Parts: sequence; C-alpha cells; structure tokens
Amino acid sequence: MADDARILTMREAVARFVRDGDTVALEGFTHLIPFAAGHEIIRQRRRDLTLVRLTPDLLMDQLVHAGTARRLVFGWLGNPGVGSLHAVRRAVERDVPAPLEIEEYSHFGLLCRYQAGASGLPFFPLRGFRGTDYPRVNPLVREVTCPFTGEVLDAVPALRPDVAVVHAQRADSEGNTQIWGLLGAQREVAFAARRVIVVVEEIVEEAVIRADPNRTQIPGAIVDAVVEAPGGAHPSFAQGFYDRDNAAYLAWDRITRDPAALDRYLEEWVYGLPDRGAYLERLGRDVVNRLRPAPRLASPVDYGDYR
Amino acid sequence: MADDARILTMREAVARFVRDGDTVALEGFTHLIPFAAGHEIIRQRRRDLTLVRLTPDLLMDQLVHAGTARRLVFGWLGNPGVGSLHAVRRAVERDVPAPLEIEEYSHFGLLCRYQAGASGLPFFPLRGFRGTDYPRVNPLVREVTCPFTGEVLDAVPALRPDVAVVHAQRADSEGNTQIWGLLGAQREVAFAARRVIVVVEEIVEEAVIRADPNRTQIPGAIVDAVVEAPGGAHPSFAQGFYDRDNAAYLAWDRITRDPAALDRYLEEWVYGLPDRGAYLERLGRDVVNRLRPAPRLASPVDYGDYR
Amino acid sequence: MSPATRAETMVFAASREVEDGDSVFVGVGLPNLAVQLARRGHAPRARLLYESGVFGARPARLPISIGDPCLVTGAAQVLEMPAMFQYFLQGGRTDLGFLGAAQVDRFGNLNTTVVGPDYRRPRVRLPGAGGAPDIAWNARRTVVILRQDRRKFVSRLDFRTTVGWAEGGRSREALGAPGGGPTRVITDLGVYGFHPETREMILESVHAGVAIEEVRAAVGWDLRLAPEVRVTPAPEPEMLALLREEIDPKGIYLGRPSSGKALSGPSTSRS
Amino acid sequence: MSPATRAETMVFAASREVEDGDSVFVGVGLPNLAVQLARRGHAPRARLLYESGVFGARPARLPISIGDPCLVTGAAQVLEMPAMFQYFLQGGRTDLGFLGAAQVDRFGNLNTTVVGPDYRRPRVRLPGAGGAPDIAWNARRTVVILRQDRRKFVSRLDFRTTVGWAEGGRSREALGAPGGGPTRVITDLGVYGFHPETREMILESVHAGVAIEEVRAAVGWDLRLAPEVRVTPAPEPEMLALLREEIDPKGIYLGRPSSGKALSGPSTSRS
Repeated sequence: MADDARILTMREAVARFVRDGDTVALEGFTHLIPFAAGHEIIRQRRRDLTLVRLTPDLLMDQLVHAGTARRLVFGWLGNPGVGSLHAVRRAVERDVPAPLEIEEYSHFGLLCRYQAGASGLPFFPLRGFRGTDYPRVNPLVREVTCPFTGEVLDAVPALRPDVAVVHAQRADSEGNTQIWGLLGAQREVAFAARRVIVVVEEIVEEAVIRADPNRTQIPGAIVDAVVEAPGGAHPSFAQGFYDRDNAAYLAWDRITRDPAALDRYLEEWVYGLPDRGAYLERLGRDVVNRLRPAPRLASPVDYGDYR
Repeated sequence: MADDARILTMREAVARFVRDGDTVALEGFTHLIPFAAGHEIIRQRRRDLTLVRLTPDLLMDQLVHAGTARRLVFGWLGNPGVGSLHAVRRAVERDVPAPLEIEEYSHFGLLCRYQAGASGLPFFPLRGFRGTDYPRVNPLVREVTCPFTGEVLDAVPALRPDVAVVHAQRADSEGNTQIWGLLGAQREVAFAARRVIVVVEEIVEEAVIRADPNRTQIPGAIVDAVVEAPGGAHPSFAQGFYDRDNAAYLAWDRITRDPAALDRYLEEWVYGLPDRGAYLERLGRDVVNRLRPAPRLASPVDYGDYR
Repeated sequence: MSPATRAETMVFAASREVEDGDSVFVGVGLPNLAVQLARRGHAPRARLLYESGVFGARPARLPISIGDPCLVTGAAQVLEMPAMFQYFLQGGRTDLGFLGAAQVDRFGNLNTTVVGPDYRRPRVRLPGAGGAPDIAWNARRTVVILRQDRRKFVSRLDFRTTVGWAEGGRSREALGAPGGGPTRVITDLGVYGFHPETREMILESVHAGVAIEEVRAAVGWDLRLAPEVRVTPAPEPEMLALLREEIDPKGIYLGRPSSGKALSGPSTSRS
Repeated sequence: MSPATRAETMVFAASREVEDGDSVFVGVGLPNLAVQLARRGHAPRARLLYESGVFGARPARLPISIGDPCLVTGAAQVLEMPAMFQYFLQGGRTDLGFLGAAQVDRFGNLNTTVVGPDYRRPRVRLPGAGGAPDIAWNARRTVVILRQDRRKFVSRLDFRTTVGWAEGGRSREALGAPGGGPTRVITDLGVYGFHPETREMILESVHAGVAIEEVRAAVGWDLRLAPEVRVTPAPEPEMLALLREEIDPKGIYLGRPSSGKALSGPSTSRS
C-alpha cells in the first residue's frame, strides 16, 4: 500500500512547505542537524522566519547571516565545544546586518513548549525558572498553581511551529521515520508542527520499518514530505552513518568572525550549489570516507510472527 | 563493572520490597503482565495493599480474591476480550469477601498520574474529564486554569507508588531493562515509583543491552531488584517469546464466577507451588510450545563504533 | 450466498464510515471487522490505531484484544501509551474513533462504568472508561456501534463515562471539546445520525426486514425519525463474501448465517 | 613525573566530588575528565548522564560535545530529551551535576546568558541556559568548575541564569527547590565550599603554590575564608599518570605540563 506522493526533492519540499513569515523549527540535538534543508531555505531566500531550535549552532549562524530570520527562539546558542556564533551575536549585540529578535528559554523550557504543542495542551508546567532572571525578560514564562498542593510552578505556552524539519536515518515512502542514537526532541517537534518535512539518509522499503515498529519515532500520518539526502546532516553526524566533522566546526570559528568570509562560505557551499549531492561532491570522497565509523550492530530482537 | 547484588529470587524480591499497606503498581498493558510477581505477593500473604493498574484483569481478580487488597486504582476493569472480573465485582457490588475501595480514572487520567509522578510534578494537566461524571465520584479529578489562554483544563495529582513491578523481555544485572512490542506505561511507572522490581524473561550480559541503548526502557539506576522468571507473564504474552494463552482467559470466565473454583485455582496454581518454574512444569511443555511464535527478527541497525 | 444478516449489515454500515487515509481508533470485535472490510474495499490506506500504543497495525489474524501481539508485528509504529494518548488523541491526530457502550442516550453520551443509580453500590460494575472518553473527545468523528435493546438506549445514563453531544445544541462546544463529536450510532437494527442543530439522535435507516416499530420498542425515549427513513444499503456480494470467508471466517464475531451463533458479550468492548 | 599543574589539581579535586554509584550530569571538558578519573579510581560505578539523553555512557574516546556519538555507542540507555529532563532531572534521579559559568556570585548563582547591564543590548551575548538551571535545581549536589578571574567571580551577576543558594540563608528552600544546591566551586586556584547557615562561598583550600592574596585578587567581593585554609590535596602519582597518559593523552583540555598549552575557552561549557 505504498504511496510515493510524499517523496519530494529538497527543492520541492521547501518550495511547497516553507513560506515567508513561517515559524520553522529545525531540530536535531547535536545529532542529525538538518543542514541540507537549512541550505535550501537559504537558497530559496525565505524571509521573516521565526526560527526555533534548542541549540542554534552553525546552521543558525548561516540562516541568520543570510537574512532569513526575523526572530530566534532557543535554549542554548553556540558552536558546541568550540565557541561563539558570531553572526548571531552581531545581530543581537549590534543589529548587524539586521536586528534579530530573541526569545529565550532553558532547554527544558523549550522542550516543554514542544510537548504542550504535541499534546494539544495550551501550556505545560515545569520547575526550573524560579529564582532566575528569565521570567523578567521573557513574558511567556509564567506561573501556575497546583490545584492539589497549592505549590506555584512555572508554565510555558504551547509552541506549534508552522513547519518542523528533522533529519533522520531512514523512512519509508509514507514517512514512517526511524531514528537511533540521540533522539533530541524530533518526535515532539514533529507532532507539535502543522507541517513536517523529514530528510533521511535513506528511503527504505516499508518492510524495513515495519520489522521494528518500536524504532519508529515519527509516524507517516503526520509527515508531509520525505526527502532523501544522504550526508544531509554534515558537518553534524548521523549515528552509524558518519561522525561529526570536527574540522568543519573548528574552521567555522574563523569564518563566523568575518562577515566577508561568511559571505564567501554561503556563495561556495550554498548559493553556488544546486543540492546536497553537489555539496558532497565538493566536500570530496576523502572527507566522507574519513567520517564513516566501523560498524557496531544492535543486538537482535525477535518480534515473533503471530498468525 | 557488573554488580550482581540486584539479582534476587522472586521470593527475596517480594519479601524485601513489598510491604503490607504499600501502594503497589503492577503494570503491563495486556502485554507482559507480571503474573509471577503477583502470585508471589499472594503467596507471601501481603495485606492492605493499594493496587494500581491501568487495566486490572485476571491477576487483579486473583489478588483481590486472595485478600491482599484494600483499594484498587484503575482505568479499565475486565477480562480483555472475554468478560467480567467477578471476584472484583463481588467485592465492589457486595463487599464479598470484603469491601474494596475503588479509585477510578480513564486510562489517560491514570497515565497522567504516572507521568506527574515520574516527572517530579505535583499534578498533570489534561483534557478528558470535562462533561463526564468522574469529577463527581473522584475528588482527585480537579481543574486547573491555563495561565496563557484562560482555558479550564482537568488536572490529576502525581502518583508515586511505593513499589512498581514490571515484567520485561530482558535486563542486565544492573537492571537496565529492555522491552519491545507494547510498552504500556512501564517506563513511567518505574520512574514514578520509590522502589522498582523488574522481572524478566532473561538476564543477559550487559553487552547485549549496551549494543542497543535506544531499546532500554528502564535504567538500572532506578531498579532495586532484577528477577529472572521465564514465562512469568503467562497467561499474558511476551512479544517474541510467547503468545497470550487465550484458553486460560476463556477458562477464567468460569473460575471467576465461582468463589470455590477461585479458591481451588489459587490453591493449585499459587499456594501449592513454590515458584514460576513449578508453575510452568505444571502447565506442561505442550502449552509452552504451542504458545511460542515463529521468529520475526527486527531489521538491523548500526550504531557505529566511534573511537 | 444467503443474504446479509443484521449483524453483517451493521458491520458493513460501519465500514462505510471509514474514509481512505483516516487514522482510526479501532477497538476489537465489530469495529475491527468494519475497518478490515473498509481497508479491503474503498479505504485501503486507512491506518489502524490502538490505545495500547500501535499506529498502522496490519494484523495477520483477528486480534483478540486491543493489545494482541499480532497488532505489533508488522506495525508502522509502537510507542509508549502516554505518547499515544497525548500526541495522537489529545494532540488532534485522530480522524475517526469507534466506540461501544452499555448505555447510550439521545445525545450520544455513553456509559461503560456502572449500572444502577448508586455509583458506590452499583447493580452492575462495568469495565469503566479505558480510552473511550479521550477518543470521543478528540477524534474528528466518532461512531458508536452496539447491539440494540431498550436497556441500552436509555433516556438517562446511570453514569456519563464518555461525552457525546453532552446536553445537545452547542453544549459540547461550550465544554471546550476539540473533536467533532459522534456522527453515527450503528446497531443491529438501524443507523442513526444526529440533528445538526439540536444534536439529538435521529433514525436514518433501518436494516432490511426491520420495522420502525421494532426500533422504537428498543429505544427508551421518544425517538425522532429522519424525514425519510431508508433501508440500510446491503453489503455488495463481494464485500459479504470477504467478510464471511476472509475477515471472520470462523464466525467468531458474526456467527454463521445458518446457525445465527455469535460471540456477543465482549464484541464491542474495547480491550 | 613533573608535579601536578593547577589545572590538573582542579580536575583531581573535582573527581573527589564523585561518589561511587552516583548518577552524574557531566558536560564536556574538565568535568568529563574529572568523572573519567573518578571512574578509574574510587567511583568505578559512577554513571554518566548527558542532557542529550544518554544514561550510563562509556565513551571510547574523549567526547567533543555532550552530543558526541561516542556517548551513545555502548551506553546503557538513550532516551528522548523530554524524558531525560522530566524523569532524570525534574524527577529527582540525579545525584550530582557539574556546571561551568561565565560569572558566579558569592551564593553560587551562575550567569551564562549575557555580559553587560542591558539584556536587550548585551555587551557579550553568551550561550544561555542549556540544561544548567535544571541540573542546579534538581541534582542532590552541584559542583561548579571554572578557571578563575575577577571578571568571573562577581559581586553581582549581570543575569541570573542558574540558581545556586539564591540570596543565601534559606532563600533557595523558600523558592521550593528540591535539589541540594551547590556544594563546591572548584577553580584553578582553589576549592570553595558554602557556609551551612549563610550559604556564602568560603575558601576551603588553595592549590599548591597559590597564595591566598592571589585568590582574593581574583574575587570581586570580600571573600570569606575557612577557619583553616588547607592546601588542596595533590593527585596521587598513579592518578596523575592516568590523567596524562590515558584520559587526556593529547592534552586537549589540560595541555602538556611542559608547554602549559590547553584549550581553555570551551573547556567548561556544557555543549
């Protein structure tokens, strides 16, 4: 009962489902960062986006520098393990090249916003902002009183992005999507969103997915587009497929400090290329091979044939 | 770094961790019902327990008839696909053999109580009781107002059982526990509980668990006892290990209607046997073989060796 | 082939409620037969959901309960129950839900909790809520299936387990319910809809051979009729053959047309 | 073997804060080295947690970030981030958390958000909260590790990202915090505890060769001293060898004692 209508090229998926002014959540916690999708958003010159991400990193630096963003909603901002995002900092500290509104939570606070959105709740209760300065600078951090104990807790409102973009290891043509390794908040952001684009290392037969239904993170019922883009998370990693390209993260520290270098980067690696295939070709087979880990297979599991 | 101190016999685990008057959650939604553990609780003649379970079924009929329970907290009460639990009904409808307090939710309501307990929240918000008669009969179904929209939602309080008992397919000696197939609320009830007893089909080397960390539902850090009891979920099923013994469920419909038959059942299958090994012996190899499904293996997954 | 029995007509009518591509909360028994039939016919891409945590089940046998292992093997996704309720139901990702009941009132509210006026001392203690309140609250459409008699179609529920159209009119909306409310009640006698304004149950069709007076006798209030009460469409022969020969070949839920025997008690229960 | 550097002494002191069997939120850089050292020594059963969703990591190499794939392969459990924060942190299942900071005040409150008086127009935009507020709020013990200078040990934070002892005394308790609060601050100069009543930071020991006046000069308030300020214990030779030869053999975080070079910027960051 396969239905291939959801399989799109990246160009088609972004053209069809990401619109100017949208709230776009690009998730993947250090793992499976949707670089290929982000680059296509830059390439199609989307504007006035509200970008949402637990940990804005290199990709957000690129999206902000390219002028796609009006607002950034986040939990931790940096080049993980390396340093700062200077393009984002220029915008926040000095309105260069343009002002960037920010809306800031802890990781947990933003996770709770996703969960409320995914769960059809208008808010989510948590502990974690009391005594901090966040409620002072973010009017969306409020209080709620427990109807049983009288305790005052924090509360955040539901977040329902217009679009969620997630990268994953594999999906079938209906969009049933499997992820292993770090799961981040991919499932929650997908359920919270109105439209979902899934980018995968490989599109597989549905039998592969259905042979391990516990591994499925995102059900096809909520997926609008499935894009096959091997290597699409580079320079971040895809567990079992490739390692983080740490040299690229270190190199970013130089690029991000210099707007001209960032312009050149975007010209060479984004605007100047049609798609992720060309990106990987430019990157070179050596790099790709260097990043591939030796295999380490999961232990077998038997679901049993019940008939 | 294995630590075998948590591996106990069922007798030791129940003796050490289940006390008279405790609130005991026995979970497993149609799948992996902890019959072996429940039988040991009956055998050790625990009293005044508050028993918690989304779907009280044959096991609860047995525990109630045996006089272990003072109170039942639940979401759906029945012999799934067959009929009624007459021992529970006798207690509720006619105080026979003794009165049984009941505290009743929808499945979702009780799930939210587990989630609050697991999450360290005093309550959990949900939609689902408005316009029903549950708030009228259960004072623990209350209201909470969203601090953003002003909408009035339902709320239930955290449930923190003294003990959670769950059955699973496999665990290592530290208690890292893997479940596949229906996951029920095993993870949530374990995190909600003060003490956790895990009963498994097999105790495996930690390398088996660590070769697929996404499959782990319950971390060893919160487990107090690991009991190996193959077949311990019979007559319910263990995905990949055995099917539900439907003949036993159908037979129960006769037993449960007749207190004397239920007495005989407990005498023959619980009090008269030392443990699950003896139970399986009495059940017979034929039944065990009949219930074993043909294999249906999960598709391979590669985690990659990163060093 | 012998003509369709009333039970078979009921299942066929229920199957027509499934639209292609729907995500459907199924339950076991009659609803399961209805959805299997729909998938083999006009709705091949309907997706089966079970509150036990299964999305996209493809059972290789008739499931005995909503937690049958045959629902897991070959499914598209199996997730923990809190996620199933929060994301698929409360999150508004469900198109259609089938429900059974011990009692239904004229506004499609359901009782599966107790029979008798005193909750604390019930005449009959029923199973309780399970997932029904959340399915009825959140699904875009809800269809109630039950075998009909006067004790079940009551003017006043002994306990309201599950909200249908509440007190009728706009009262469901006033409670804040996001889902669409009950659209059909389907029994072994006929098919009911709900009035678009008053939300009161209306007899739309009777199965072949059922007199309207027989229906009225099995309803505990003054039943409204549609302007024109039709005869429920009979299953096409190929659908009937499918039902008898492949979907319930042993007659577990529908009996054999010759014998008339069937498992009736648990057939519309959800677990 | 050359004697321990100040940075090595700092890592060793931090490793002593780990108790055997602890579930520890680690972070990367110095805290990671400390926990690895503890696991090789007195706390072999300490369990490593990462807010990325990993429990019981056994990294085969030095992780570059809290989301390094080497933390996943061979771990005991990897779960979705909401579950990690809700069940392990907010659920009270964490014994110890290590945190870094750009600014710390006398009550162990931390700033990792902005430098400068105006949040909307910061002089330096820092990374923000990440998981730090929840680790500090919920862990039974929190240890802060940072390289010390006067701009970091401030009398008043520019922004309070993470609550330590709040305004001191019983103010943390009054906020309703369930965790135990900060127990130690460990720097490249010395080790601090907190007064059991006032909850003010107290210098407990200085590393070998560090004068108390050097410490005072690197603190932006009038620092309290313990009745007897000791010298921080030096790492045992076998621990030092382990640290240099096996745990950070390339000197990524600690440099080479001969060269004195080390990666300092991100060393106490959490991501």
